[in-house]
Amino acid sequence: MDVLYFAWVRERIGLPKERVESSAATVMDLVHELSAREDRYALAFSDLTALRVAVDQQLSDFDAPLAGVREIAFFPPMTGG
Amino acid sequence: MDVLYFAWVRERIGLPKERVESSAATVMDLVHELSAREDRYALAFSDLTALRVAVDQQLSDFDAPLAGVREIAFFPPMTGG
Amino acid sequence: MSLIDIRVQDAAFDPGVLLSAFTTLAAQAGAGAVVCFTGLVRDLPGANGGLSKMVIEHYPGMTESALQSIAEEAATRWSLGPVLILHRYGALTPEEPIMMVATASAHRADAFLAADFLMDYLKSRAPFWKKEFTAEGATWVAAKDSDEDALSRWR
Amino acid sequence: MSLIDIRVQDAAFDPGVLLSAFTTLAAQAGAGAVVCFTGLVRDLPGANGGLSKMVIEHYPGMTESALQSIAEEAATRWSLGPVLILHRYGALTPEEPIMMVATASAHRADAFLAADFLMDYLKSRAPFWKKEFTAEGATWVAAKDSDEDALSRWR
Repeated sequence: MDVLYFAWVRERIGLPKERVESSAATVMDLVHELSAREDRYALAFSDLTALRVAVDQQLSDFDAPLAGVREIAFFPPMTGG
Repeated sequence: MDVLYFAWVRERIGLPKERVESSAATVMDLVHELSAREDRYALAFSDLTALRVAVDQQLSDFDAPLAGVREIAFFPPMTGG
Repeated sequence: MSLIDIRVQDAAFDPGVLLSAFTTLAAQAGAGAVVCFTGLVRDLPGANGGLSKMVIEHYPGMTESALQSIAEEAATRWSLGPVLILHRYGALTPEEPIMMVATASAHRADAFLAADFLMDYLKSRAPFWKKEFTAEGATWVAAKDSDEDALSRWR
Repeated sequence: MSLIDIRVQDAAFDPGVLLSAFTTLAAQAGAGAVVCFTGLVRDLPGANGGLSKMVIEHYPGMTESALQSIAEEAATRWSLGPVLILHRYGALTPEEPIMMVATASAHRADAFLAADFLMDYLKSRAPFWKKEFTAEGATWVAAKDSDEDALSRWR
């Protein structure tokens, strides 16, 4: 699936988008998988209360299942308006 | 003092403004004085709950004193906006 | 800072032209939020042939001071940048703008509350009266109890 | 009837030009009330030399659908004429308009509530992020708890 990062999450991880092959069952499983990869991921995901997640472009939760999902995005709380 | 009429009050009384010499102590006294003059006044003032009054261009009450007042206006509730 | 602009006029106006100028002024005053309300003449679908015109009567002299007082009251309740109130009188046709209020503030809550307040007070406290003309005749628009009730929100 | 117009753009815009066109559309749809909110970039008086620019990042694809959903939700809650939401992304300077919402309805209460609702949801549910640049560096604007709390008004 495609994993997207925005705002400071993008800056900490160092890229806006990547293709990830994963058999993670939920968003949280994917977060653990990525955090185990490299420090920059662990740092970006260190405080999940400061993060939001969208699954296939819909705001979602960290316990959302990933079966059939094509795109997942991590970002801080929105500040538009 | 000058007495002004607006909207349907003006139409019932048949004029927008007139000079009235009166020793009425309050707005209510003036209303009684005018109503006693002619039917068109009595008709216009028949339901005071449907009327508003401004004394020297400030919204006021029917028991307001008239000493020193230069202009008094009678009209229905406002419908601007 | 509070810059109050009150206009009572016969002439038609374009709300957009006013908003462009107001937004520039608000931005220069450091505002982050601008709220603008525009009232339009609605047609009367029930009446034969609809509304041919609306005529607005007002009380020259008192109108301007009443609008000024309402704007000043808003400026004491909320932290505002510029405030604009424009209201037409005379003959209007359906779909024409009747009036507009615009407020500006650092944050959106103050600008929204102030505009809402201005509208509620303007409706029941500014000396304007509307008369509607149709093929069947002319009728003075009656004040609504709900307009008077709306003022209780602000006490 | 509900005509929803969603725009996400890099280009600057004049709120007045949009309001003119929106008001015409609203009038034709029979609206009597138009409410318009504009957000402006505020300078940062505390920072050395102030704010040099603001950069807004967004999530293409999701942004448009999130704004569309928020507008549709408003149209189910209130009886609305046209609805417009415009939000910029990219680099902006102080005093520039960031975004605008406009709502129209037969009566003012619906138009005010819908605009207020759109702003509250847009703030916390549309994927935009602001970064402020000053002589001292760049900082991502932090979301306010009050913005999240504001949503509870609508539940």
